[in-house]
Parts: sequence; structure tokens; C-alpha cells
Amino acid sequence: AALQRDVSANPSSPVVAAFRVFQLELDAKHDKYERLVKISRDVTIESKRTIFLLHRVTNVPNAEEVLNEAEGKLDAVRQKIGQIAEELRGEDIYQFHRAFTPGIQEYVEAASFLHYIRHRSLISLEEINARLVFMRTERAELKGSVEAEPPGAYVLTFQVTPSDYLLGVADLTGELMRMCISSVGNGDIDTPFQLSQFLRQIYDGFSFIGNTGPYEVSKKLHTLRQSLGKVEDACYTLRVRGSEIPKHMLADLFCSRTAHVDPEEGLV
Amino acid sequence: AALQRDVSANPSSPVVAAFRVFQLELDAKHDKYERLVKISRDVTIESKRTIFLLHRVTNVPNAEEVLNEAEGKLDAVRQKIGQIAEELRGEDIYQFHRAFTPGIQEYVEAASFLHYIRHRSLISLEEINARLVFMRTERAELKGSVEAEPPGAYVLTFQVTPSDYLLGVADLTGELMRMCISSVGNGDIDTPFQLSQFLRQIYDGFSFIGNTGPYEVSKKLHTLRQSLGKVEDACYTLRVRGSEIPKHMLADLFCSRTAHVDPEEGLV
Amino acid sequence: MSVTDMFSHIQGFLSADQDVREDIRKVVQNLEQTAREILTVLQSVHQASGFKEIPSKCEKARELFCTVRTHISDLKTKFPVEQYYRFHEHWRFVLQRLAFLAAFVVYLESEALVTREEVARILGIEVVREKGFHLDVEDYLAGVLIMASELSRLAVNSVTAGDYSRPLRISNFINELDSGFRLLNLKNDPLRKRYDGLKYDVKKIEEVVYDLSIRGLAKEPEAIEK
Amino acid sequence: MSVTDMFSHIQGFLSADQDVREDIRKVVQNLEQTAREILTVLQSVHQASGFKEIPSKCEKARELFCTVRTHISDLKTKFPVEQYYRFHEHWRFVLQRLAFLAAFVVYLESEALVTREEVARILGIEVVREKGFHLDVEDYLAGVLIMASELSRLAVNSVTAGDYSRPLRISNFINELDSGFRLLNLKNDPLRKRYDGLKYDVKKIEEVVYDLSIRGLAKEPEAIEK
Amino acid sequence: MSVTDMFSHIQGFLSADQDVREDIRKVVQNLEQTAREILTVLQSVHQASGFKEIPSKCEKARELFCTVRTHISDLKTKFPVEQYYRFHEHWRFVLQRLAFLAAFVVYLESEALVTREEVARILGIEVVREKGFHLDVEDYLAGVLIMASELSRLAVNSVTAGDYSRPLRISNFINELDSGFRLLNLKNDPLRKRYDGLKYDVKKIEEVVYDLSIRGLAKEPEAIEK
Amino acid sequence: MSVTDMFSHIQGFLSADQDVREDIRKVVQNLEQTAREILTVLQSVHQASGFKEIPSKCEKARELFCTVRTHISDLKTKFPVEQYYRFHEHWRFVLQRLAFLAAFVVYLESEALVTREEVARILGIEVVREKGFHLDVEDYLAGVLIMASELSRLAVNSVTAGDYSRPLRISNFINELDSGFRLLNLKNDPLRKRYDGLKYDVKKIEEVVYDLSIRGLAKEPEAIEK
Amino acid sequence: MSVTDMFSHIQGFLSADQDVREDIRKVVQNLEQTAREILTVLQSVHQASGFKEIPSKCEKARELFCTVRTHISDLKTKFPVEQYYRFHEHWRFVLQRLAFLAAFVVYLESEALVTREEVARILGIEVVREKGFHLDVEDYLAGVLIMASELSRLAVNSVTAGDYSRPLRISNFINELDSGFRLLNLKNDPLRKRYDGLKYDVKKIEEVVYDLSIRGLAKEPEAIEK
Amino acid sequence: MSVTDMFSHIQGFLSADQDVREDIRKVVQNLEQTAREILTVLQSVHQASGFKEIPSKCEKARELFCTVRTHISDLKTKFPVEQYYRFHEHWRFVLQRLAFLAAFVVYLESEALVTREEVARILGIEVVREKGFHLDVEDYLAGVLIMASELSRLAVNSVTAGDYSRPLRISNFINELDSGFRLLNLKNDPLRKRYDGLKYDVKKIEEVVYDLSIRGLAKEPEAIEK
Ligand SMILES: [Mn+2]
Ligand SMILES: [Mn+2]
Repeated sequence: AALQRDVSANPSSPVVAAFRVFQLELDAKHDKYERLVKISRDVTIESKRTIFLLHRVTNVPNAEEVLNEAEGKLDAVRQKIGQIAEELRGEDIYQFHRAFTPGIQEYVEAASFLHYIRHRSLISLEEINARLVFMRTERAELKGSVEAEPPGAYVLTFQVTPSDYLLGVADLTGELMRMCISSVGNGDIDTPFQLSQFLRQIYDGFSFIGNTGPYEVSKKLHTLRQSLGKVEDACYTLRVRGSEIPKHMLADLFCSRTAHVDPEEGLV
Repeated sequence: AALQRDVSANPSSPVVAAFRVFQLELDAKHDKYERLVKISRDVTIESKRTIFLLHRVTNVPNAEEVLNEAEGKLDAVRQKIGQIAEELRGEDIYQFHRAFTPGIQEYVEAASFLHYIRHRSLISLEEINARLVFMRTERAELKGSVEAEPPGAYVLTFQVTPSDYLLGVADLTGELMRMCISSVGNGDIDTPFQLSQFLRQIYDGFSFIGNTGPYEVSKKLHTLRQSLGKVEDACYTLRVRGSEIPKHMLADLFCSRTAHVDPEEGLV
Repeated sequence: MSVTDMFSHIQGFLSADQDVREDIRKVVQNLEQTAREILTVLQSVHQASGFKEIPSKCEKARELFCTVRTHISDLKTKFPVEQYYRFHEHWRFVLQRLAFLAAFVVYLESEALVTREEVARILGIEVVREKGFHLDVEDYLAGVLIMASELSRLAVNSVTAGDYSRPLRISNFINELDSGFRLLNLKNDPLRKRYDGLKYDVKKIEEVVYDLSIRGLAKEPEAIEK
Repeated sequence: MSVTDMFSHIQGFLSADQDVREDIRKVVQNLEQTAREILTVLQSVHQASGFKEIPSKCEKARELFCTVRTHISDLKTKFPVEQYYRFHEHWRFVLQRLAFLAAFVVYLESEALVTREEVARILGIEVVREKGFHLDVEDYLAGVLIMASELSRLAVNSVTAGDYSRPLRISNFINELDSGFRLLNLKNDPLRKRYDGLKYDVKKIEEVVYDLSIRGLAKEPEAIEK
Repeated sequence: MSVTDMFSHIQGFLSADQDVREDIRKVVQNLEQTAREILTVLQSVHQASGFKEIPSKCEKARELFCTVRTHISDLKTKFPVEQYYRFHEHWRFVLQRLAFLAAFVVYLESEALVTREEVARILGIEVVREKGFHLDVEDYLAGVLIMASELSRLAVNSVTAGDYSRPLRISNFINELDSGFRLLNLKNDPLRKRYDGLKYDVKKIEEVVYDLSIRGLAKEPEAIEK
Repeated sequence: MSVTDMFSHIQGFLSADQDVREDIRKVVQNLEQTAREILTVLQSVHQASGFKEIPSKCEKARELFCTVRTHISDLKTKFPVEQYYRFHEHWRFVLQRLAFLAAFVVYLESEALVTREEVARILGIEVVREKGFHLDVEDYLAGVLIMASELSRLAVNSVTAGDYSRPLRISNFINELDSGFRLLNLKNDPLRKRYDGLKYDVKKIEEVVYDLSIRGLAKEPEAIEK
Repeated sequence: MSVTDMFSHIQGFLSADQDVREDIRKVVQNLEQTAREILTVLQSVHQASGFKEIPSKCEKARELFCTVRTHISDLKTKFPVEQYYRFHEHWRFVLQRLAFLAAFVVYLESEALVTREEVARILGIEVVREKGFHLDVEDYLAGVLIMASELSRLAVNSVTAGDYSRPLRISNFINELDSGFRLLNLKNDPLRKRYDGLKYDVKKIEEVVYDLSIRGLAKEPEAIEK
Repeated sequence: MSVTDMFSHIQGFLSADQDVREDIRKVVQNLEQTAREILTVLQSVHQASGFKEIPSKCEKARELFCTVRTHISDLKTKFPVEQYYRFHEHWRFVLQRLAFLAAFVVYLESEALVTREEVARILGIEVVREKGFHLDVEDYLAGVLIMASELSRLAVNSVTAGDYSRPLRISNFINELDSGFRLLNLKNDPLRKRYDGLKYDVKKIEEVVYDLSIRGLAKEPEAIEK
């Protein structure tokens, strides 16, 4: 019995040879997975910091400067996503999806937040993806130079999945709620009403999707509803307190706060 | 109201100045935490691979070669732990403990497994820590060269906490159980009895500590008991089947399996 | 594009996804049905009477694999080929069962380990992901491990059926397999758990061989000229 | 060293650890008791009658901080100084409360934001970790945020007590604080949650100021010559 | 009868059951889709502009309830009527949503509490179990409680939209509802948990009424002479 | 004694225990029913019309407490008095509700904090454990905290009903209560969590008083000469 | 109808439901008691001494099934027959145990698989749902699977008792059962999980037969000409 | 009595309670320590060498039970006897462990089931609740079940140590125990779950006996003529 066992450990056995190949394949896959997890963590952190930066917009004079800085930070994040795309070149992205989905969701949250501040609208999945196209130069050692392709350059793309997009947008609503409360505290009366309108649309959108979306969305729906509630409450308070302005003060207020008063909002 | 708000955004405000300092402090801490998490993941993976490698010992002829290879792998892991120690230089290690505890536990598991295979004994916490001492050369840009210290070299140490040690040892028992079952499958009768003895000691040790240990240990106690049960069952089977050896075959068996038969074990 | 439009747009994606999954589920049910039929055919080898019928049973199983290939062809049409891993969970279980069945048939026929290429051929799929619907290496390995546990049962039942040489051949085979698996670095995943089971199969077979040898029933395994 | 010895050895560590924790818990209970007493002293500022007594209340609180310092000196003796974060959870909660109370006293006295150094001095501890038992920056910030919420209450109660200028001063103060906090990148941790609460405090105070201004009760805040 | 025959026979039962469930699931998906559409229609009442359109929105919703009735008629054909409780879990969730939507429409139209009979009529089902596919009393109550929480939101948004009298009417309505529920002896089940949420709705609406009262915006609700 | 005899004997114990629990559950259900009735009586104080009827409502409630006492007498007969804590969980919830109702009645009658002795008297039970079925101090405190949250609602509704002085009196009362609780060193248990809610009640009531003050509606509360 | 009337009416429904459940629970407890008694009777077959007494034990068990039928008759009177599935959870567990016991008695008597009809007859219930209180096919199958695991125990204990032919007969029986189950397309439910356990029973019994074979203790089972 | 006085008074109660709990916790820790020591002593019976030392190990354990009795005497002084169930949770776990250890010692000495009276005597406590600190029947049963699982381990290890007759005696004992438990009507609580584990112990031990029987190692256990 001891004899036959030694045979099996024989490295020339075809079984052992086959398993050596499997070993390489599995190790390569795990290594790639690990690299993706690490890049994803970087993407998460930088995206989160961009979001904090964007919240500074509401009380600094030089908003444009902050927005540009945020844009710059997101450019760096996109470079990281480019690295993810590089890793995924020729792969089935769903094979490694779990490794990078947290980072991508956070990026969607940051990018859509910046977009909302700039354009007061919801960035589309297509617009997100349009920014995730990367030009790369072929590394010399990988491909021979004698090939027919245009020498050096190629295009890499990264496609955010609809469900990562949705999950990112779901988180965006929390940031919008924070922005709304801050706006009230900063005496900005316009923004809360705009935000409540916008959040209501997103909420209606999510209600419309309901439980047909990914499981995690249903979990976030409750938080979304709470955020909407907070924003609606803020608008309610603005309206109620606005009802008390004595007639003689209206003029004064219009002078000092013109920027803030939406004519449509009537008394406020 | 709008006016006073602009004042507050004034970068020359002492409050804002103080918070800029806090920002740097917090960001530095989070960055360090992230770096530690990444190193810890590397430590985990390489330790796990070392454990797999060590399981190959039981059915290859060149055990020493495998052990040396494992030692080499663990050396690389220790270099990684050295990086952790570098990050923790002058820090309170408990501040970042959560970031690297999984990696360290896995390292303890791997190192104690190698130690058991070599010495058939439990490595002590002190022995573990004795290997985690690193010589470093001072980087020139950090310290001026005019200082009184011996130029360049210093010693870094990493101290595994008793509870990380315990948790690593708790996981070791799972590997020992695997090794036991494999041994039976490979016709090695000695090892299972040795292992059951050893595991029983560890089990008694953990029972003795009971619920005074860290919470995670209590959770692992159940698995430990199961592993011990599997090993005891294996020994039981060896004993029961050994009872059937016809007298006339005993001699043969002693010839072909001398290496495996423990004289103390009587009939087997 | 308004928020409402955006959500309708996304809803479109989601509905399409659900439809695809629904379609896949149906084909997978058919595959499971056929897999159970093949298993029933092959189970008879465990019975005393079944030992001489192995060749005919294998043939029968081979025929049923035609149906498997038809179902899988059908399955391939249900989703874009490059999104294999998006829907992997749906067929992973049955594919591992089928890999096991293919490996078992091949073992019964030739007492050799089926290659991943051979399993792929029997199932009518690819080995290399880039070429189309393929057999993941983990799924192949899982199938092989299921077979190992079936072989430990077979070793036991061979003795019952009076075939005393088969357990020794199985023992050699399974030991070689074990050596192979020891080369792998597995994660803490289902495959690892299954691999832990292999140790028990090896142990069981070793016990059978031991029982035979102490009774002088184990012939020197001349059969291992392979 | 035998396995048994090894475990006895480790058991030694664990017992020692438990004893340390037990000792810490007791001192922390005393600290909590004193913190509640200081809070009771300072709560009176919210009452109409309490407004003129602010200076005397602050003095009273300052005295109680002596007791705090004594307890903390005691606490420091209970564990090795370089293991602060090992036991941090035990005193984190009360330290944040104490930082709040110190910040509140300082605000009531001078209407300025207490510095981390000043809090450390009031509590008799260090700012820099290397120097000994210190005040973590997060704990300092948490204390400041608790104070912010107390100030929004104070703004409301000032109006009830007929003091119409204080809310405006609080408003300026809290806005500056808000600007400071906006500079920070927080993790999704308790501090972040508390900071989210600050927005509501700012909002509440803004509403008080608004209420005063539409009624012509808000004087041009001449008081902000600070 | 051989074992094989017995099991083939049993497989017939199981397949039939699975087919029924599959059919039910599909109809329920359609119902959910329609329910979401009705919800989208009714959600618009929360918008400033939506308040004058309540009647037209209700009409729109009423039309969609036709589709609901069609789907439910369809559902009824999928299983024998006396097995309602066997499959209850499949439609329980959507039925509660639909009960909520029916209750909400009726409230918006008439500011009255829909009866169980009325909900049943709107959904095209029975009240009495013996008569056919019916509305369980627990499901009706769950629907009513979902509406209560929607009404607290409506009270808030009414004010934002400048309608100051609606909150008072909602407040009276919700108080009556609360009294009603207090008559019930609920088990410790999901319904009880939902009911515990009602007191937050009551409180929220009372605070809205308070805000209006203190600002003199709450007209004496002459209509409430009841 | 044989094993069978031993276990038969033990079964006797277990059955007896189960019977006792069954009996207790039934009486507790009756108590809950009566508690809900008392609550319904007292809820009317939150309505505009209810304010003048407070005395009559309190009388009505006092009468219902007779029924409570009857049920509790009944409860006492169901188990040996020294096993109070064995079955405590069964009636703990309802006892806290009843303590709340007693405290609320007493507050409405006299605007004073009910003592534990008084609650015990109203419920017909003991204060001192040794004397019989008693009111645990934690349960008394829980009842008081439920009342505090009811009072914040009452403050809001008083304003709606046009009673502008009650909120000020409630505010003073609740502040006193808050100071009282600050004397306690609570464990990290449900009671502590409930107490943490008290600060929201305090704040809410202060905001009501603020709203009255800024509008000049808060009369100097001359009544508070206590 | 006023809201109060509506809710009083609803409370009627809820009380009735709770009463029904209470009644059912009591009868089910009696059934469980009898089931445990039958089990105790049948357990003796696992003991060396019990093997010859199988017929008398079966008779004894048959008598106890009379009591079962009485309890079930009682159970049937507690709720309207068409609401079987409403309360199914209450008796599902005990019904599966009883199906197991019936199947075990029949196996011990005749070494054949009990049919669902036979189980229904023994329990005094129906097979066809439409005819009244019936035995669900899933519950029947669960009972059969519990028996399978009891048989693997019996195979082991037969050997201990010196009966070397019974394990072979059990092995054949259980293999047939396994083939039967392979015809079924089970959902991912508790039944599926139980079925997954069957393969361990099959394997265990095969190992018993192996142990007998290798020691020459397994007689050619001539009896199995069926 | 002012509110402050009332709460100071109450704080007295709470502190007393906390002190009692603190005291109990300390004694319980000592008990746990001693229990672990007894366990360590008894664990050695599982070792090959340990079998002959059973008597001396039992004696050693008996001595340690003196310490247990001392700790329990101490425990009794920490709280009024009629409040046993108030603090039950504190010592329930350790009491079950101690009941297990007492049962195990008695079994090792006499191979008989310890009675509840005997356990009480070993621990120095009462059986009857009315007489003082006692052993709850559920805790006694839990201890017995823990022992059952220890015995299944012992059966295995006896064989390894070459003692082939002990497993048969354990098997008879455990079967008797199983019959005993079948007389009990357990609630759906932790004890029930533990009891469900007993059947695995029974099965495990039966398999050990089987392994011995088939190899002719099981002597007719002449001692079991009962
Ligand atoms: Mn976010
Ligand atoms: Mn491991």
C-alpha cells in the first residue's frame, strides 16, 4: 500500500500535471480578485471624500472652485476605475463583480451628486458610462511590434451595471437630504423646494421599480423614504414659518434675499 | 444674515484653522488604517497558501523540501508583518488592531501548523513573537544624519496579542483535524493517535479558559469540539479494525509497516 | 432625459433581466430532470447484479447525454454569451452534477480521470471562456469530487458484490486524485468544503483495502498497468 | 513548555486583562456620576431664572471638574499608558460627555469654541497621545457636537426667557462651527451621524433667528465684536 | 402498486402543485405591476400642483382598479377556491398594498374610512370566506394602517401646498381610526407591529395641526360638527 | 426509584408549570383589555373638546381601575407569591402600561408626580416585595417615562385647544422629572433606552413654550408659586 | 356604520380566530402525547430482546392508533374543513410524526412501503383534499423519510441482535425508496433537505451490508424474490 | 416628598440591586472557575491512560465539589431567598454545568442516573423551591442531557482505550434515559432543542456497539439481566 502511494505523488502523472495547470488558473483568478478589491477600496475612499468636498459648496463663496476641485478628484477616481477596466480586459466582468461593486456604487453616488449640483438633474447611466472610456498605450512587452494594429493605442471602456447605478442613486438621495437641511440652515430657501421636487421624482421612480429591482434596492427604499420625509418636513417648516411674515416686511425681505426667493413660491 | 455667514467661511477664522489641522490628522489616520487593511489581506492570503502547502507534506517523499518551502513563504509573510510594524511605529497598536487582526490570526495558524509538523508541539506566543523582530535601516530623508544614534539601523518588533494567538491556535485545530483524516487515508497510523492526544490537550486548554477568553474564542469552541470528535472517531476506527488482524498476519504487517506501528499501541 | 424616463429606462433593463432568468430557470429544470435520469441509470452499478451491466449502463447514460447537449444548446440561446457569470448561479449546481455524471461514466468505462476537455465535449460546451458557454474549472473540480465520494461507495459495494480487486484500483485512482487536489490553493468556499470531504473518501477506501488485505483477499493489484 | 503550561500562561494574560477592565469600569462609573452632576448644574441655564446665574453656575461646574480630574488621575493608574486604545471603549462615552461639558462651560463663559488643548487641560489629560492619557480628536469633536445641539436648545430657551440677542450670537458661533466640520472627511461612524445632527441644529437656530427678525426683535448683532 | 408507480403518481401531485404556484406567481406579478402604477398615480397628490387634481387622479386610479379586478379574476381561476390559505402567502403582500390603495382612493374622494366590504368590491373579491376569494380581515387592517402613514405625509404636504384645512380633517380622521384599533386585541404579529407605528402618525399630524393653530392658520373646522 | 418513575414525577412538575403559565396568560389578557379601555377614556384629553372634561374622564378612569384591581387579585391567586420573578415577564408589559395610566390620571387631577406607593394603591398591589405582589421600581419608572411622552403630546394639543398656560406648567413638571432621572444610575437596559427618549420630550415641550413666548401668548405662569 | 361599530365587528372575527387556534393547540398536544407513546412502544424493536416481539409491539401500536383517530376526529370539529391550510402549521409537525409511525408499523409488519391511502386510513383521515381533513402529500413523504432514517438505525441494531439477514432486506427496500424519490422534482424546501439526508441512510446501510459480506455473515437473501 | 427626594430614594433601590448583581456575578465567576477545574479533572477519563484512574479522578472531583458548596453557600447570602427567579439568569448556566458534572461523577462511580435530590445534595442546595436555593427541574434535565453527549464520546474513547464492555453498558443506560425523556412534554425551549440532540447520542452509541458486535468483541453483557 505504501508503494502505490508514492506512485501517485509522481510529478509525471498526467493527473498531477493537469492539476498544476488548475493551480495556476485558480491562483491567477484569486490574485486578480484581490487586486480588484484593493482598487475598489481606493475608489470608495476617494469618492467619499469627493462627496464631503461637495457638501462644502453650500457655504463657500467660490462654489465653482470647489466644483472644479471635485471634478479633479473624480478624474483621479476614474483613473482608478481605468485600472479596474484594465484588469477586466477580456474578462467577463460579472465574474469579478463582487470585488469592485462597492467602489463603483460609491463613484456613482459622487458623480451623480456633482452632476446634480451643476445641472440640477439626474445623471443618466449613459452619461456615467460615457466618462469611463480610457485611452491606453499598448505595453511593448505584451504585444509584438510587428502586428497590424495601429501601433500602441487602444480604447478601454468600463460599463457600470444598471443595478450598481441604481444603488448609487439610492445613496445619492441621502446626500441630497443632507444638502437640503444644510441649505435651510444657510438661509437658502430655494434649494429645499427644488430638492423635495427632485427627491420625490426619484422616490416615485424607485416605487415604480418596486421589488423588481435588485434585492439591495428594496433594503434602501426605507432609508430613501425617510430622507424624503425629512426634506418634505423642511419644506413644510419653511412654508409654515413663511406664513407669518408681516406685510410691511415683505419688501425688505425681497431686497435682502432676492437670490433666495422663488417668485413661484408666493409669500416666501 | 447672509452677511455673517460669509464671515464664517473666512479661512482666517481660528475655528476653521483648527479644523484644517483636524482634517489632516483624521485623513492621515484613515489612510494608515487602509494601508494596514491591505497588508493584512496579503498576509492572510499568503498564510493560507502556506497552510495548503503544508498539507502536501503528508504524501510527498521529500517532506523537508516542502517544509523549507513553507518556511520561505512564511519569511515573506513576516516581511509583510514587518511593514505592519513599520506603520505602527510609535503608534498604539490597539488603535489599528481591527485593521490587521485577521491577517495576524491567519499567520499564527500557519506558523503554528509548521511548528507542529516539525516539532509535534504547540508553538508558544513568545516563540511566535521572537520571529517578529525586524532590523531596519533609517531612511535618510526622515532623520538628519547629525544625530547621536547609531547611524542607520534600528530594531522593529511586532507583538501578537494573546487573543490573536488564541484565535490562531483555535483555527489550527481545524487544520490538524484535516491532517489526521489524511493520515489515515495515507495508511499512517501513528499520526492520528498523536494528533488526538495533542488536540485533546488543546481542547482541555480551551475548556480551562472557558468564557474568560475573548468572545470569538467561545464561538470557535464548538468547531473545536467537532474537530476533536472527528479525530477521536478516526482513532476509534483504527483501533476497532485493528482488532481483527489474524494472528498469522501480524508478522507480515510488522515488516511492511514498521514505521507506522507504535509498539505502545499493542495489536495495531 | 427626465427622472421618470431614466427610471423607465432602467426598469427596462431589469424586466429584461428577469425574463432572461425565467427562461434560464426553465431550461435548468429540464437539465436537472435529465441529470436525475442519468443518475438512476448509473446507480445500478452499486448493486450486486449491476456489476456485469456496467458497459450497457454507460451506453445508456451516453445516450441521455445527447438530451443534455440539446438542453444546453437551448440554454445558450437564452442570454448573451459574454454574461456567463451574471447568471452562473442558476446552472452552477446542475453543471456540477453533470460534470460528476460525465466523470463517473468515463471512470466506469476506462477507470481513468476524465479531463476537463472531455467533460466539456460530453456536455457540448467549451473549456475556454472566450470561446463560449464553458465549464468553469471550479465546477469541473466539484464534479470530480462528487465522483470521488461515489467511488468510495462503489468500493464498499464492490466487496458486497464479491469483486475484491476493484477497491484496490479505486484506491490507486483516488490517491492520485488526492495528490492532484493537494496542489490547489482553495478559498474558504463550497469547493474547499467538498475537498475536505475527499479526505474521508480516501480514508474509507483505505479501510476497505485494509479489510481485504488482512483477510488475504487483496490480490497484488496487477491491474494497474494503465 | 507543555500545552497545559501554555494555556495557563495565556489564562494569566486574560485574567489580568479582566481585572484591569473591572477596575476601569468602577472608575468610569464615578466619572459618569460626576458628569451627571455637572450636567444638572449647567441645565439651569435653560430656565428663565437661570440666565443671570450663568457665571455662578459655571464656577460651580469648574469646581466639579476638580473631582473629574481626580477620577481621571485614578483611571490613569489602572492600565499601561501605551494601551489606551485597548480599553478606549470603556471611557469613550463618558469622555465625550465630559468634553461636551467642558466645551459648554467655556462657551457660557466666553462664547468661544473651546480648543482641544483647553478641554484636555480642564480634564487634566494630554492632547498628544505620546504624552499620556489623551483626548482623541474624534472624542473632542463628538463633545463639540453635543454642545452644538445643546446650544440650539439654548437659543430656543433664550427667546422664552426674553433674551433676543443671544440666539443671533449662537447663530454666528454655530455657523462657524459648521464651516469647520465641513472640512472633515468622516467615515460612516457614530461621529458622522452626530455631525449629520449638526445640520438640524443649524437649521433650528436659523429658524429662531428668522422668527426674531420678521418680528423686528433681532437687533443688528453689535455684540459680534469678538 | 410498485414503489416506482407510487412515486410517479406522487410526482403528478407535486408537478400540479408547482404549476399552480407558477401560475399564481405570474398573475401576482401583474397585480404588483398594476399596484405600482396606481401608487404612481396617487403619489402625485403629494405635490403642490397635485392638490387640485385629486378628483382626476382618483378617477384615473379607479380605472386602473379595473385592471386589478381583471387580474384577480384571472388569479381565481388558478387554484381551487377552498385552498385559499394554502397559497395565501403568494398574494398576501400585494393584497395588503391593494387594500391600502383602495382605502387611499376612497379617503381622497370622501374623507371616510373605507369599509372592508367596499375594499372587497373595489378589488372584485368577497368579504366572506365561504363565498370565494376573499379579503382577510388582517389584510384589510394592514392596508388601512399603511394608509394612515400615507395620510401623515399628506398632512405635511398639504400645508406646503397651502391647504391649511386638510390637516385638521386628517387629524380627526386618524384619531377616530386610532380609537377603533384600540378596540382590537391584536396578537404579537406583524399587524401589531404596524399598529404600534400608528401612534407616530397620530403625533405627527397633531404637530402639524399645532403649527397651524399657533399661527392662526387653522380655521375653525366648521365641517366637523359630528 | 426507576428512571421511568423519576421522569413521570418530573413530568408532574412540568405540567403544573405549564398550567400556571396558561392561567396567568388569560388573566393578563383581561388586564390588557381593561388597560386599553382606560387609555381610550384618557385619550380624549388630547382633543379640543376634551379639556374641560378632564375631571369627569379621570373619574371614569378611576372606576375602571376597580376592574384592574379585580383582575390583579385574580392574578395573585394563580401562583405562589414568592415566585413573582419566575413569571414576571408575563405581566411586566401590562404592569408598566397600568403604571403609566395611573400616573397620567394623577397628573391630570393634580399636576403632580404620582409616587410609587400611590400607583401601588391604585393597582391594589404592594410596594415592598416582601409583602406580596408588588410594583417593581423599574416598572414604576417605565410607566412614568411613558407618561412623559404623553405629556409632550398634551402640551402640543393644549395649544391647539387654545390653552396656552398648560404647556408652561408641563414644561416645569417635565424639567423636574428630568432632573430626578439624572440622579439615577441606570444600567444599559430597556429603561435606559426609554429614558434617553425623555430628552426629546423635554425639547419638544420647550419648543412649544418658545412658540408661545415669541408670539406673546405665554402668560407669566403666576400659578407656579410652588 | 361608524368606525367604532366597524372595529367592534372586526374584533369579533379576531377573537373567534384566536379561540379556534387555542382549541386546535390543545388537541394537538394530546396527539403529540399519543405519538410519543406509540414511539416508545416501537422503540423496543431496536433492542436485542425486542426482535421477536415485533408482532406484539405492532399490535400494541395499532391499538394506540385508535386513540390517534379519536383525537383527530376531535380536531376536525374545531374548524371549518375548507380552512385546513389556514391552520396547517399547527398540526403539520405531529401529522408527519404520525405518518412516520404508521409507515414504520406497516414496514415492521410487512416490510413494504405504506401507501398514502393506508396512512390516511390508519389515521382516520382522507387522501383527497376535497373529501375532508386529509394527509398532504408532502407530509406523507416527510413521514416516509423519517422512517428511512429509523431503518438505518434498525439495520445497525439488527446486527447487534444477531439478525444478519434483515440489513440486506432493509438495504433493498431503502434503495427502492431512493429510486422512487429520484423521480420527484422537489422544491428547495424542508422536504428537499430531509431527502438529502436519505443518501446518508443509504450509505450507512450499505456499509452494514459490507461489514456482513466481508465477514461472510451475509447469507444470500433468498427471500427477496419479490 | 419632592421629586428630588423621591428619585434619591429610588436611586437607593437601584444601587442596592446593582450591588446585589455585582456580588452575584463575582461568586458566579468563582463557581465557573471551579466548574472548569472539575471538568479538567474529569476530561482525563477520555484518555487511554485515564480509564483505570476513574475512581481517583472521581474522588478528586468530589473534593472540588466541596469548593462548589462553599461558593454556593456564599452565593445564598447575596440575595433574599424568595428572589431566586429574579437573578436566575446569572447562575442558570453554571448551575446546569454543575448538574452535568455531578451527574457525570455519579455515573462514573456507579453507572446510574443521578437523581435530582442527589445533585442537590452534591451542590449543597435544595430540591424543593420553598426550602431555599434550589435546583430547578429544567436545569437538572439540562445537566443530564449534557452528560448524555459526554457519554457518547466516552463510548468511543473506551473502545480506543481497549475497554469493549463499557460501550454496551452506556448504550443500555442511554436508552433508558431516552425512554425517560419521552415521557416529558417539553415546551419549544432550549431544553427541547438539547433533547433533540439526544437521539444523535443514542445513534452514535448504537453504532459503537454494532462495531464491537460484528467483530465479536462485545461480550454478552451478563450484568444486564434487568
Ligand atoms: Mn453616502
Ligand atoms: Mn484554517
